[in-house]
Amino acid sequence: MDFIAKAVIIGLTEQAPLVLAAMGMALIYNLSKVINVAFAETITLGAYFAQWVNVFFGASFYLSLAVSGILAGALSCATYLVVFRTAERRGVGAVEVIIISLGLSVLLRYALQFVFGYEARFFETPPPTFLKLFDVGFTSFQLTAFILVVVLALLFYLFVQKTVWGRQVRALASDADLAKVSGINPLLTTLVMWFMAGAAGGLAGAFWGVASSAKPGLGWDRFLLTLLVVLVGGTRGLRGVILAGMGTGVLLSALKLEIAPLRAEIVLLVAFILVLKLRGNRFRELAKV
Amino acid sequence: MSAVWDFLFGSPAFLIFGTYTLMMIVGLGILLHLQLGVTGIGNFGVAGFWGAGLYSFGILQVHYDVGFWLALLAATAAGGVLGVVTGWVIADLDDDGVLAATLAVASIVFLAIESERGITGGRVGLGTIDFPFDVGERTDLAWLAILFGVTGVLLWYARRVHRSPYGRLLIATGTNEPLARSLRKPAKRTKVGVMALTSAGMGALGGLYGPIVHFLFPTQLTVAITVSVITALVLGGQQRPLGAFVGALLTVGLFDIVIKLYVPLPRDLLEHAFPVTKQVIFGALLIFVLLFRPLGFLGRMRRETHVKGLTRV
Amino acid sequence: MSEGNGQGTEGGAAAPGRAVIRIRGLTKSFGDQTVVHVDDLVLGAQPVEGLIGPNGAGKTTLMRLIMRSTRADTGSVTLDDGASEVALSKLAPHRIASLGVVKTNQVTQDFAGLTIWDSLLLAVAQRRDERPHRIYRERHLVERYGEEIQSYLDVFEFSEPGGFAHSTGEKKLLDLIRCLLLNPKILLLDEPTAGLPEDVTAQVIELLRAKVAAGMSVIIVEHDLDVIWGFSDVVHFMAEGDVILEGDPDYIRAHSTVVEKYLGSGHV
Amino acid sequence: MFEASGVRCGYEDIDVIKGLDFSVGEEVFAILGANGAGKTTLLSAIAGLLPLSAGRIRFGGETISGLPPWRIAAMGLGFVPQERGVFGDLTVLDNLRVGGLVARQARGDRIDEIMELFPALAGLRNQRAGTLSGGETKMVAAGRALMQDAKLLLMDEPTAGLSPLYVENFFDRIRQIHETKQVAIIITEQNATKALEVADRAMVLSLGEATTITDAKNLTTDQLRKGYQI
Repeated sequence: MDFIAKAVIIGLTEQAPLVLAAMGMALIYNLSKVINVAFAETITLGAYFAQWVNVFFGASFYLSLAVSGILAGALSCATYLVVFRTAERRGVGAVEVIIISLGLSVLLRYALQFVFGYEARFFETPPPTFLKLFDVGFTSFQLTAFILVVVLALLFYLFVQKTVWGRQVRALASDADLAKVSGINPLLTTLVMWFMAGAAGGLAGAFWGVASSAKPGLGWDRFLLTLLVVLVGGTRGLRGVILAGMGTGVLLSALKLEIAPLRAEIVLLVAFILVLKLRGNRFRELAKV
Repeated sequence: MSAVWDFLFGSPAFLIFGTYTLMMIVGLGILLHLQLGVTGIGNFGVAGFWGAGLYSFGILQVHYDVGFWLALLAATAAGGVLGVVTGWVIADLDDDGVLAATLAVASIVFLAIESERGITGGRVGLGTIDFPFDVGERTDLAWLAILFGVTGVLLWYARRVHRSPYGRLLIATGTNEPLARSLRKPAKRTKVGVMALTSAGMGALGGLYGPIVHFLFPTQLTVAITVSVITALVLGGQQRPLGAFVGALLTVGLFDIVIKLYVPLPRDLLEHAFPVTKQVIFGALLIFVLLFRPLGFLGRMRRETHVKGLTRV
Repeated sequence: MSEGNGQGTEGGAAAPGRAVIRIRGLTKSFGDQTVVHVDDLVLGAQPVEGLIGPNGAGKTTLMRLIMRSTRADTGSVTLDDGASEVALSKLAPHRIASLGVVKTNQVTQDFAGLTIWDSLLLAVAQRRDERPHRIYRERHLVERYGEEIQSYLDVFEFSEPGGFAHSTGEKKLLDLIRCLLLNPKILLLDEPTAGLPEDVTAQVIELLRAKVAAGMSVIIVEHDLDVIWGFSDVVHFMAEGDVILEGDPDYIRAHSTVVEKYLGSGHV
Repeated sequence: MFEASGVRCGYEDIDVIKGLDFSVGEEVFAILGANGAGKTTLLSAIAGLLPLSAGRIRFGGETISGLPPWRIAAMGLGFVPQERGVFGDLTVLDNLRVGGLVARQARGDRIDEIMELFPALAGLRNQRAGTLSGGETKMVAAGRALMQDAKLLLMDEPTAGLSPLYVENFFDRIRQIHETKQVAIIITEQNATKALEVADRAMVLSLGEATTITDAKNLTTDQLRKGYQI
């Protein structure tokens, strides 16, 4: 019981941003059918944007969050318009689009160092108080961050599920042709969606960043896990992504309580690969021959 | 005349090391060409297969005093086994699944090396590894000649594959797997086979890299090497055996040899701005090439003339 | 279940030497919609068999179930050559093709990277030709099969036989030739002449007739019913996922059930 | 209100529709033909999903060929595709609301109207459309198109694969929609008898060409059999 409680608390507080990031990436994946490697950089830049607003303007962390979300969303839209839309219109193949997004990821990861410098950048936040639950220590800041992530994830979920725009996004993802003949303008809807996805990624980055620092590899280091959560949970919609994200966090912290952290990550990756392998078999019906 | 010689080979150690790297990228690029350009398997974990070979070789040489040939064989086998497992996993995954699985394989190799310090040395490193022979001052040049030879053999093989029924099977499997299956072709086995073969090659190249660096660190296996290989191949032309060679000259050759050694850049610039700029250019090249010239510098696979010629046999 | 047989057809027994496909209890549903529900059906007993029926009757799905490019929910498909019976419904698609059951495609399929000659050499190449170490095998392949391939290319006019297939029509013909090069025992044709000009359609049918005379069986789905009426020995009429009527073309053409299923009961 | 002249269209380089001229007024217009005749292709082209290789389509006095599908939809043309007529991931209510994006005023009233037209849907409001039965799916698909406040409704084989009892009922609804809502309807059908019961005029399509265009009641069995090649 104690073990489970520990695993859950550590897993959720440490990996809460993962859920937010995965929701953003899943939205792009479901609608544009694109695995966007450069989403890693949306996450990274989210951290940098928030850090910049926080330190340069002396704004509170919460205000920097809002600005960071908007900037990351705008960046996401820009990458869609400049790169992915062009690829779509030129009929570039699926593997090639992945490589293009890899190129974009590398480009952004290094270009941002020209702007923000080569060194890691730290946030200026008031010193936190330390709390304890079930023998697990965490800071008051981690707690607020966790609550904020939960609220944001919920808002994000409600936006997609309950609003007019969310409905258009889902309709377009469900069947693009039918959406078009129903009067949905695909470009506008797609842009709204890339903005939301970017904002989610940026906010996740800001939360990760404030927990350590904003550095160029921040998003890339977490990309693989985010991708696996999206691929495994994404087949069941946003709810699946949320569950897979939380499950991953808890599983990882449970493993880390038992075995060395690096080995825990290996076990987690192997588990994901096996799930992918088993899931792959179910998609063979799509063959057209 | 001797001024030219001095200019070119004034710092032979750097030039030789740069050329080693170049040859590695070309070799891995040719193998990736068989995976990506021919069979359509987007392998984003090149560093993992190569690293598995490198570390198998290193561990056997350092800890168990295994001879060069046996260690090289083990490196090849390590790449091959990893290739079989990866091939089995990705055989019926779509491109997104292949991306995730290959990235995960590379990540697992990296994590395993970092975590199993007892045999890999972890971040402290593993060494030293020496050349299997010693011909005095020119040993490194001799090793370079061997690398040239190996790369040449890989290139020759890739070109022959293009002209053989096997290559056709790979292209068919890559471009339309269900159709290939309907024509009696065992698509799954073909994919596992090509992954085994090419990954074994990557493992072998990893083994050959051991003596070059003498000391192994996990940081040698980051995604940077995968990105370099992909960039070189895509830029040169992913569908052509020579693509990786041309692309590597234009990227690694230009940046890591020509500019680094022969352009007098301030030290500060060379340390920070230069590598960053290089990566920015690599990323931009990947995007532009795939958007506007998807088949790279060399263009489309040459099939027409070759088959026409054959019909007259 | 067959409502009745027309003149001169026997449902079950295979003509000597002619392999047949036996289908038992085969069902396939998408969601709550049962697309195929065939209790007992033998295909290929006659040299040329047509498969027709109104929209959504399940013709294409039935063919894809036989080739296992789609999985059945229940039931079995076997290949019976008189001496032994092999369960196709347990084999991988490439094994089915190896046994001589081959299908052309309704939606045009091609290998983007392969020229016409490439594509045809691919079709004839055997497993042993395609091993990774056989990198000098090409010459053998061309010597062994070159003339056969050329003979097909002599029948149909391709704008650039040494290059890539350009139009949909060329790709469609290429698809057919690839299948014929596998020397199938039973060839399933899914709308082989859709989109082809009339003279080419005639060439296709003529070539198929020659192949049939040499022992190949043909099962054909075609929307141009004039092709069906003129080419088939037996016609299977499918509706609502099952073959409900079998008989020779004239019998089917005049049958009230067929008219009703196509036009509705008011026009029988 | 609707006019097609010299229409040719198809996939890649093959024209499935090989030159069609016809016009539709305030009526129910049936397009009949066997499979492969090109009925689905034609409707997709009218809805703007498929470019014409030749010819022109006018609707409500404006040329719509060449316009993107969402613009055509906004002009009051509703399309009910044969397959995949609903958003499977969305609930029934959300499907209807998506249809209501075009004409937002009085959307709630129209949802009520549709629930009256298809009472079976009332209890299924919050069910995912992908889990519905074939007949219910068709109702949702038609309802979604009606939510667009369409002046012309294209229905592609709305009863294919459905049980006879349901077919009867659905054709009644089609007539009802036409009469109460003053919607012109183009309906494709293979089963001529049923379609001719509700249609004012009919066109028989055979391998991409019109063999007959006439008043529904004048269409003879011979004309049909010729078009269907039986």
